[in-house]
Formats: sequence, C-alpha cells, structure tokens
Amino acid sequence: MDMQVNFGGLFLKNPVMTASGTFGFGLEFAPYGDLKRLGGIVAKGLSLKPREGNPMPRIAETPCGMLNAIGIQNPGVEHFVTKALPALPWKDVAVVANLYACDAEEFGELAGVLAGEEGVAALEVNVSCPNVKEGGIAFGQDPAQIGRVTEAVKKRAGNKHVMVKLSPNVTDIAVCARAAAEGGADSLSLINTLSGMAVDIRNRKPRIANVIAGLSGPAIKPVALRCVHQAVRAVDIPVVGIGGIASAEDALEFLLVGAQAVQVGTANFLRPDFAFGLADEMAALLETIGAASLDEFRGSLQLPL
Amino acid sequence: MDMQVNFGGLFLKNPVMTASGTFGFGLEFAPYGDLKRLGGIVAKGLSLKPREGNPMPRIAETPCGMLNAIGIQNPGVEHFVTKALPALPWKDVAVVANLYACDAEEFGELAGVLAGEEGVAALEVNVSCPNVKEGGIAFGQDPAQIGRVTEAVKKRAGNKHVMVKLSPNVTDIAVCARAAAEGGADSLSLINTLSGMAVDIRNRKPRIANVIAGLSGPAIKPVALRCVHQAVRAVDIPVVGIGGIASAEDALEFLLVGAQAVQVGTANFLRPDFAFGLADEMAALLETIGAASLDEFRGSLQLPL
Amino acid sequence: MSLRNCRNVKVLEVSPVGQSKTAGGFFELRLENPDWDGWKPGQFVMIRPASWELDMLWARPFSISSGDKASVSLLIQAVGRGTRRIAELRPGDTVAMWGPLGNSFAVEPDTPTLLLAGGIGIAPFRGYVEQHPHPENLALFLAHRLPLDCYPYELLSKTVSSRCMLEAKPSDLNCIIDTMRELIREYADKGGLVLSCGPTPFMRTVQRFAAEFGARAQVSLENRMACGVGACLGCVTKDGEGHHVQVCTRGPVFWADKVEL
Amino acid sequence: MSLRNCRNVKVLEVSPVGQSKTAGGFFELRLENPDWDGWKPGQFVMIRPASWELDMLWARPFSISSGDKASVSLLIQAVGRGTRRIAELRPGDTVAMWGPLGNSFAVEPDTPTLLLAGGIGIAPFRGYVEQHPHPENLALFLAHRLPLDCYPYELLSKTVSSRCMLEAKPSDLNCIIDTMRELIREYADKGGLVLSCGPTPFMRTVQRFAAEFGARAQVSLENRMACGVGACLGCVTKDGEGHHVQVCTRGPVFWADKVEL
Ligand SMILES: Cc1cc2nc3c(=O)[nH]c(=O)nc-3n(C[C@H](O)[C@H](O)[C@H](O)COP(=O)(O)OP(=O)(O)OC[C@H]3O[C@@H](n4cnc5c(N)ncnc54)[C@H](O)[C@@H]3O)c2cc1C
Ligand SMILES: Cc1cc2nc3c(=O)[nH]c(=O)nc-3n(C[C@H](O)[C@H](O)[C@H](O)COP(=O)(O)OP(=O)(O)OC[C@H]3O[C@@H](n4cnc5c(N)ncnc54)[C@H](O)[C@@H]3O)c2cc1C
Ligand SMILES: Cc1cc2nc3c(=O)[nH]c(=O)nc-3n(C[C@H](O)[C@H](O)[C@H](O)COP(=O)(O)O)c2cc1C
Ligand SMILES: Cc1cc2nc3c(=O)[nH]c(=O)nc-3n(C[C@H](O)[C@H](O)[C@H](O)COP(=O)(O)O)c2cc1C
Ligand code: FES
Ligand code: FES
Repeated sequence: MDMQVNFGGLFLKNPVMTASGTFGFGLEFAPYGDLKRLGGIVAKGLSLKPREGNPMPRIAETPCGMLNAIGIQNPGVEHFVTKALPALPWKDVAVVANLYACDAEEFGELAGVLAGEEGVAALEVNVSCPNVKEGGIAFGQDPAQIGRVTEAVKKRAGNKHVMVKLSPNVTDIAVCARAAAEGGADSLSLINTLSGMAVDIRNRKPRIANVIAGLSGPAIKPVALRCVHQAVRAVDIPVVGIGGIASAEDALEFLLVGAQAVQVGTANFLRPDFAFGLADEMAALLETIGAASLDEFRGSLQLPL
Repeated sequence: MDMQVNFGGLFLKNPVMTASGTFGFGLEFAPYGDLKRLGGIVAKGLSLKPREGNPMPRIAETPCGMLNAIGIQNPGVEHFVTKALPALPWKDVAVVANLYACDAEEFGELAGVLAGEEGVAALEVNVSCPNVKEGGIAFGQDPAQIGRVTEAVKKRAGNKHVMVKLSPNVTDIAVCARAAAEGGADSLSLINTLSGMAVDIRNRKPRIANVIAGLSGPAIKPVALRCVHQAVRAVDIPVVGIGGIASAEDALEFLLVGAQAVQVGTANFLRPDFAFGLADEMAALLETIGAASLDEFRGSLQLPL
Repeated sequence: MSLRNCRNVKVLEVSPVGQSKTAGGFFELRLENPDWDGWKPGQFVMIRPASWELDMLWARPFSISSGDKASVSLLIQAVGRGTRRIAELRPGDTVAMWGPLGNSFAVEPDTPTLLLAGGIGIAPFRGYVEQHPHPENLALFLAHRLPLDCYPYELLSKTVSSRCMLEAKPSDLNCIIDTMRELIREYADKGGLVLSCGPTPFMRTVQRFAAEFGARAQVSLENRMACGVGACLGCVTKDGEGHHVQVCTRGPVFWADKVEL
Repeated sequence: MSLRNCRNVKVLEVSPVGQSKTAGGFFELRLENPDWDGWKPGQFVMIRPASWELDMLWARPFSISSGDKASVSLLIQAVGRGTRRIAELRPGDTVAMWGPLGNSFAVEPDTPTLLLAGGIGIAPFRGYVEQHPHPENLALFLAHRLPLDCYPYELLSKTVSSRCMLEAKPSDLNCIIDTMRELIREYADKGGLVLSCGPTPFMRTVQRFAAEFGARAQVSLENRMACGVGACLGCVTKDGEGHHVQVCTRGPVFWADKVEL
C-alpha cells in the first residue's frame, strides 16, 4: 500500500515520525535501523543557547507511562545545524527541528537561524514547555500567546513548513488549535505531555527534582486521541497525532480520527528499533482490515448521528 | 495507628472512601466485605429525576485504565433516600451523596432534598459532567460556574458538609479550587475522570457510543497527584484525593501531598473486596515507613527549595 | 451472609479441549473451589489473574461449566488479550475469583428442554446437563464455526441427545437458521423450554423465532463487564420496558421477550 | 554498521546464585547471544521481557557478566518490580535485548588492578577477570550486606586474590571504609589502577579516597535508564566541568575525578 503523505508542502515517505525528545538527533538510533525508513525525524528540542536542563532525577516510571522533566537539555541550535544535521540523511527523511523558547522574539530568532537550512524540512514549535516551571500556567496554555508565537515563527521561517505542537493541559484544545491556525500554522501536532507528578512515600520527596513533570506513553493515548479528534474538527489545517503510540494499531487509530501522520515518542524507549518497522506494519494492518488506501481510511471514523 | 480523620465537620473512621459511580449505592459490595470497615461511601451520582444514562457501549479498557460514559444512570434522588439509604449502615460509615445536575438551580434543589436526611453525612457536588456532551466545555470547567453552583448547594444544604468535586480537564486547577472555596465549599475532592476517547480501527467506530468518555484508573494517577498537590497549595480547605489508587502505597502518596482522605474508584473493579482492607494496609505501611502518625505524615512532602 | 465471595484461588489445571487440542484456542481452566455452598447453571464468575498487576484492569466473566467441593471448571475460548493470557496460566498461579454471580437458567425437570449453543456458548450447558435431574428431557443443538473437535461437545453429547452444524460458508448459516426455526417451532408446539447461549446475532435469531412461535425461551448475554456486581453500569441491556438493567446482576439470563438485543 | 543491535532473544536459563540459592534474590540469567562480535567488561545491555507488554515501559540495564558465541550471562539481584519479574522468566521466554552498550573499564594488563565491588556491583568484574590477560595482577574486594553465599563471589575468588567484608552493623561500615582507604592508598602508591562498581555512596567513598591519595580510579554508575542509547537524557550525571552527560553512552564507567556524584 502506498504510504506516502504530503501536507502543507511537507512530504513524508510514510506517516511515521519520531517525536521530539525521544529520538535524540536521530543518530543515536542509527545502529538499530535505517533512518531512511522513517517518514520523519523530529529532533530533540532546540534553544538558541545550550541548556543543561533540569536537575536529576528527571524521569520516573508510572503505570503504562512515564514522567519526564528533562528541561530541554540541548547543545543549542548552532550545534544542531553544524554538527548533527550534516550527519543526518536529510535528503531521504524529513528532518524537523523542534523549537523551544519562552517568548515570541526568541522563537522568531530560532526560526530565522533554521529558515535557511536546506536540511530542515519543517519547524515544530513547542509552545508547551510543561516541565519548566512548577505550578503556574505555561504560556503555551494561553491561546493568545500561541497565536503570537506562531506568527513570530511564521514571519521568520521563510518557506519552511511550520507545525505548532499543542499542550493537552488546557480547558479547550479547540481554542488553542484555532489560535495556532489563525496565527498561520501550516499544521498542528499534538499532544505534548500531560502535566503530572510522582512522589516517594519512603523518602517523602517528589520522584522528579522539578516536582511537576510530563506524562507520556500508552497511559495517555485516550487523552491524545480525544485531543486529536477535537483539533481535527476545529481547524482546516492538517494535524499530526502524538501520544502513547506503541503499535501499528495505535498509529492507525490516530489516522482514523483524522491525523495525517503520527509521531512516536515513549515507545522508542521500549525498544530502539520500534519506529523503523512501524510504517510497514501499518500498511500490512490496513490491508488486513480491508482499507482501500491510506486516504480512504484516514478520517473515516463513523460518528453516531 | 489511629486512622481517624475529621475535617470540616465530617468524621471518617479512616481515610478510605469509595468513589462515586464505582461502588453503586454500597450495597452491591456488601457480600464482599463489611461496609463498616470503610471510612466513607460516596454513592453513585444522583439527579432529581431518574436517568437512563447513555447508550451502549459505555465502557472500554485502555492501558492501565478504562474509559466510561455511563451518563449518570440513576434511579433519582427520591429512590436513594427511600430505598438505598435506609439499608446502608450510615451510623457507622459516612454516606456521601453525589449530586449531578446541569445548572445551579437544580443543584440547589437536590441539596434541599438531601439536607434533611440524617443518614447523609455530606454532599459531593459533581460539577464535572465530562461525559455528557461531546466536545464543548462542560460547565464544571468554568470557575465562575463552579462558584455559582457551590453557593447554590451550600445555601440549601443546611448543616451538611459540602464537598466540591473538580475536573482535571482545565488549564488551571488552582483557579477552580479557589472558585469552589470562595463559593463556600467545606472541602474539595479531585480528580474526576480525564476526558478521553477510544476507537476501533476494524469497524471504524468509537468504542464508546458517546464518543468522548472519562479516563480513570492507575494510568491517571500522576495527573491526579499533580492536581491534588496544586489544589492543596491553592486553598485552605481540606482536599480529598482521587485518581488511580490501586494500593495502600498509592493512597499514602495522596496523603503525602496533603490530602485529608482518599477515594478509591476503578480499583473496586479489580476486585470487589479491594477497598475493605485498604485502611488497615495503609496503617501497616505507615508503620513500616516509620511515620509517627497520620497527622505527622500528611502533607510532609519535602519540596526542593 | 451471602453465597458470593471474592478469594484468591490457585490454578489447578489448564488443559486444551477437544480432540484437535489447542487448534481453536479452547481450553478448560480448573480452579480451587473457594468454599462455595453451591452454584446454578447459567451463573458465572469473574476471574483476574494476579499476574495482570495493573494492565488489563478488569476481570473477565466466564460461565461456571462444572464444579464440585474441590474445584470449579471454566470452558474458555481464547479470543483476545485477556483470554490468551488466561490460557498461559499454569498450575499454582494465583487468580482472584468472585462469584457465583448472576441468575441462572430455568430448570423444569419434566419439560422438554432445548439447549441452543453458539460456539463457546456451550460452556454453561455442561453444568446444566450435569445438574439436571432428567437429562433425558434435554436436547442440545450446537452451531459451530471451527471443526467440531475444537469444542467440548463430547462432554455433553454422551449424556443428551445432540446435534451440531458447522458454519463454514454463508449458505451454512441459512441452514443453521432454518434448523433453529424448526427446532424452536417444535418446542413451542410441545410447550417446551428453549435455553440459549452464544453471540448476540445468535441470540437475536432465537429471540425472533421464539416470538414468532410463542416459545418460552431464555437467552444468556455476554456483555462486556467491568465489576460483575452491578455497580459500574457498564454491562447494561434494555429490559422489556426499555430500561437499562445490569446483565451481571439482573442477568446474564433473560426471558427472550423481556430484553432488547 | 555497528556492534550494537536490538533483538528478540530466548531465555536459556534462570538459575539462583550462591550456595544459599534464592535467599538474597540473586540469580544468573542466561540469554541467547544475538550475534554479537564481542563485548568489553563494564559494558551493559538493556533487556525487556516480551511479557511486560505495556506495563513497565522501560527495559532494565544490566552489566554483561559473561558471554560467548552462544550466550550472554547477567548476574542480577531482585530489588524491585522489574527485577522480580525478570527472576520469574523461564527458559524459552522472549526478551528484547540491545547492546553491548556504553564504555568499559580500563584494562592495563601489567598494572596491579584493584576491583572494588559493592554488593551486586561484582557483576561486571566477573567478565573483567575472565577477559583479563594477567589475572594475577588483579585483586578483588567485595563489600556485602547479605551473607557471602548469596553472592557470585566464588566465580571470581577462584581466579583472583579476593577479600570480602560483611556490613551487618553500623560499625562494620567504618571497618569497610577504613579498608577501602588503605587499599586505595596502597594502589595509589604503587601506581596501580582502581576499578569500582556499586551503589552511589560506595562510589563516593572510592572517589574521595582516590582524590585524597591521587589514585587512578574508575567508577561505574547505575543511574536509572529509559532508553540506554543516549536519547532520553534521563540518566545524566555531571562530568568534571559540571555538564550533564549521559551515563548510558558516555559511561557507565567514569574516571573518578571526571564525574560529580
Ligand atoms: C456472563 C458471561 C459469561 C461468559 N462465559 C464465557 C465462557 O464460559 N467461555 C468463554 O470462552 N467466554 C465466556 N464469556 C465471554 C468472555 O468473557 C470474553 O470472551 C472475554 O471477556 C474476552 O476477553 P479478552 O480480553 O480475551 O478479549 P478482548 O481482547 O477484551 O476482546 C476480544 C474481542 O472480543 C470482543 N469481546 C470481548 N469481550 C466480549 C464479550 N463479553 N462479549 C462479546 N464480545 C466480547 C471484543 O470486542 C473484541 O472484539 C462470557 C461472558 C459473559 C458476560
Ligand atoms: C549500567 C548499569 C548496569 C547495571 N548492572 C546491574 C547488574 O549487573 N546486576 C544488577 O542486579 N543490577 C544492575 N544494575 C541495576 C539494575 O538496573 C536495577 O537494579 C534495576 O533496573 C531495578 O529495576 P526494578 O524494576 O527491579 O527496580 P524498581 O522497582 O524500578 O526500583 C526498586 C528500587 O531500586 C531503585 N533503583 C531502581 N533502579 C535503580 C538504579 N539503576 N540505580 C539505583 N537504584 C535503582 C529504585 O529507586 C527503588 O528504590 C545496573 C544498572 C545500570 C545503570
Ligand atoms: C524524555 C522525553 C523528552 C521530551 N522532550 C521533548 C522536547 O524536547 N520537545 C517537545 O516538543 N516534546 C518533547 N517530549 C514530548 C514528546 O515529543 C511527545 O509529545 C510526548 O512524549 C507524547 O508522546 P508519547 O506518548 O508517544 O511519548 C518529550 C517526551 C519525553 C518522554
Ligand atoms: C464507571 C464509572 C462511573 C463513574 N460515575 C461517577 C459519578 O456518577 N459521579 C462522579 O462524581 N464521578 C463518577 N466517576 C468518577 C470517579 O468517582 C472517580 O472520580 C474517577 O474514576 C477517578 O478515580 P479512579 O481512577 O480511582 O477511578 C465514575 C467513574 C467510573 C469509572
Ligand atoms: S459489570 Fe458492572 S454493572 Fe455489570
Ligand atoms: S538512558 Fe536515555 S539517555 Fe541514557
């Protein structure tokens, strides 16, 4: 089955991308599979300056999920452009840069640095930063800010596809989706992690030094599906589904509710070769369940009247 | 260890309550344990009139969790007062009525019916109704409405303890917590279910007839702990922790972040005798980990400076 | 205070069923009897292996197929994740079990009684036959999709007059339906009793012909269950008046004219 | 293209370790060798039993303790949910394994080398001893909390000069620390090499005395890991300049003066 997807000028050989922060810069996974088998690689979050990230401990296991508060540790956008990007097979796999900043100006600057990079297929805007401040509302939970950041990135992104990544930690994801669309986003990707926490009753401390952390993995799939379902119905731009995908069936569920493509995050930790075979498994499963094509299947969820 | 708790005039023999909608009217579980061993029983959601609830299918299993969209099927408050309550050992276990309505007036009326019932120890106000309308924002996600409903219930509740149950499907749980406190709530209970969804790629239909459903069980515990942590810090009134509790350790985690008591929901389905032994197990575990008393342990989470 | 309870019991035996053994994924699970006073055919248990820990939260419902003071037997078809993992249990493993749950099939010792089973719907009828005071008044009809030797058919066919039909191709289905029609008409005419257990479409067929010929018929439903004790309201069906009632406590057996399928 | 890969391998054997058998929860897990070209002592693997399905998402890291063309051996102590479930594996079960991962201990064939093991920290040293060209230059010191016969001590003590000390009461700890101090001083004085593996407080003690006496010392860290391949940044430690570096790829072995513990 033909698995190519093409939306908003972004071409993917197949609908499987790897999610930011779970696949390094891609090269870490090269020993476990051929990166060219992937539809896309979303690189780990990039900031203008290098960041050391949050103190340890940063990760904890939870029922069918995990918490992380890495705090966007990264070597800075410059390092990515000069060291990582050239080593990636970007002619054969869409490489997406994931942008992290805490105000619109900085986002614009980051976009400016990446706009001229031939190897970058798209920019993903991480307006979620759920890990960074304890309590309080991240600016990505405010539709007005989402719109402003999207505009700022779009203005400096040249002809790059701009994908805005939404946080599920909001009262109404549809409002956030519309804010990004109105800000000029070429597509949306969702969901980022759910805001969560874990504690240790023995030492009476949070299990994550940052206290509040981001929940990911199969546990959150029902929330992710619901958010994607709502976003698809709220906007006309394409939507990329993320959250808890750990099998071809999971991935197809997101396509069924209308996603154009998916990103695989935490499942890359279950085994490092997970993402490589997924597109083939999806194609085989589509045939098994009698779908005529990817396009025929996508968005074909039958809702009760 | 002394496990009694007493907050806002509500006395519980121990901090273990059963969560609304997961324990029927309590009597369903009488064959599996002595109801008097529980700290409290929160009865299934009650409306003024009997309700048939949502169409089938209403439940689905998810990774470490489940979805439900029962739609508050119940025989109406009158039936509860005349048939169920007299059969419950309410002198020996706090029986809490869970109120469901979709506007402040109706909530007030419900409170009025129950205010005079000696057997009712407290009223829990379910402002979440996440299952009932697909998409759209439930009125329980609006702080202004939460305040209004709380006032309406409080006004008609006589001297009954009023506990307001919060939805986690909001941008800022602290704002909702404060709205309930300012509306006169005697305590808060949280969380209700997360808004989620599941689909079947074979028949291309939602797994739940209502499409959107409520996610509960161990999968959501990290979100629940985070919400309770934030609520405890936002208000001065007592907080009851709910969400994914499936062991004594889970229950103590909620007490550690500052909850006065807990409610056990989905775990009652893992085995019907689950809730009965929990308080004893909690007491034993508190001793094992060297807690001097319940009060010493409660809220003793050490946060980084 | 009640017959029901919830106990951790040990697995005594897991053995494939039918001559073809594991082919159809049918097996018999024998568990310690947790001090039951007794049970009635049509009743079921909820079981949840301890090894499931926190993934797959719900126990699974199975008809009690046989049992004595020492053990309880279930006949199970592996159809999904839960039943496949149950098939992997080994003697000595721990399983939480509660029951006996629900109501049971009507027993009228002297009435000619037809047992209609669709596939693994045969499970409760084993116990029905074993406990019936006059098995000579019973007749079994099994509609099956897999080869007959996958099913625990012989456990019953030795005792009661039995017939079976294979549904291998679409036209077979018409034969089966015709046969059911004739059988139900026959039992209606002689004032007999029709008891049935199987997938929902099978039950609907029973219901239709029972209505057509005025047969006294019962259907046993297999709705998905979370609690098994009437609390979650996830298993409901509509009763004769269109009200949602719990299959686990008001069923699983319903008179065919008192339930919407 | 690389020595590393990820494969489903079969469990060959799960056997208790030490004369007291299961008492301390120590066992040896032998797995099929997934076509490795080779591995170096100090390197580790990530393993994840297929039976974990979706609960417990992360694989668990274990030092490669021994191995040949046919099999890979791990020495494991059951300390939590994951290791307890690994202990329940049976021959024939499927495990996803990736490796060999990380760097390895320094090998200087002619240098007197002291191996300091805290508890199950002894695991990588078995391979170290087996692969070392001149085991006569090696000496092992094991600090242990459970009876000695719980540990795979004999596997090494037959080949290299070995000593061990039990930490049963608080004063024992002081003795152990004093002994470690003397040993590290001795190896510093003779220009030897000190290699260590054990819990973090144990590593800190090594680090402290190595600094005090200027010993060349390596520590192997056991940070919690999710991916094992350098991607998740969940396992980081601070290097000599205070930068966060991945223990899984930049370690697990660090020179004691180039890491903050
Ligand atoms: C009162 C009662 C008695 C039963 N007695 C028996 C018995 O004696 N022997 C036996 O083998 N089975 C019996 N069943 C059915 C059995 O409970 C299910 O097959 C089992 O729960 C499936 O679990 P699973 O995890 O393997 O399937 P899942 O992976 O959960 O589902 C697999 C497939 O089966 C469907 N399914 C799951 N449960 C049901 C269900 N209850 N009804 C219809 N479709 C379902 C799912 O939609 C899915 O398509 C009984 C059910 C009930 C309610
Ligand atoms: C490179 C490396 C090599 C290792 N080699 C071995 C080995 O050869 N043999 C062996 O038995 N173990 C080894 N370990 C440790 C082993 O990985 C852990 O014991 C295991 O992951 C614990 O999993 P669990 O699910 O049983 O424990 P959990 O239930 O996850 O945790 C149980 C307790 O152990 C603590 N814990 C869990 N993991 C670690 C950890 N990595 N470090 C410190 N504390 C932890 C938890 O905080 C908790 O208190 C190694 C670890 C690393 C990083
Ligand atoms: C360890 C870790 C690090 C992450 N880092 C980032 C990041 O840098 N930028 C970002 O946009 N999302 C980040 N995420 C979120 C994921 O990209 C993804 O949105 C989320 O994990 C949900 O998908 P999953 O359930 O498949 O993991 C991170 C997730 C994890 C688990
Ligand atoms: C089947 C089911 C029915 C529920 N019905 C109600 C209800 O009527 N009223 C209410 O306030 N909460 C209801 N809830 C929510 C629970 O009381 C609880 O808040 C939620 O399930 C989270 O806790 P848990 O993870 O322990 O289940 C229901 C939950 C389930 C699973
Ligand atoms: S299974 Fe819960 S009410 Fe029937
Ligand atoms: S375990 Fe993921 S970076 Fe080390």
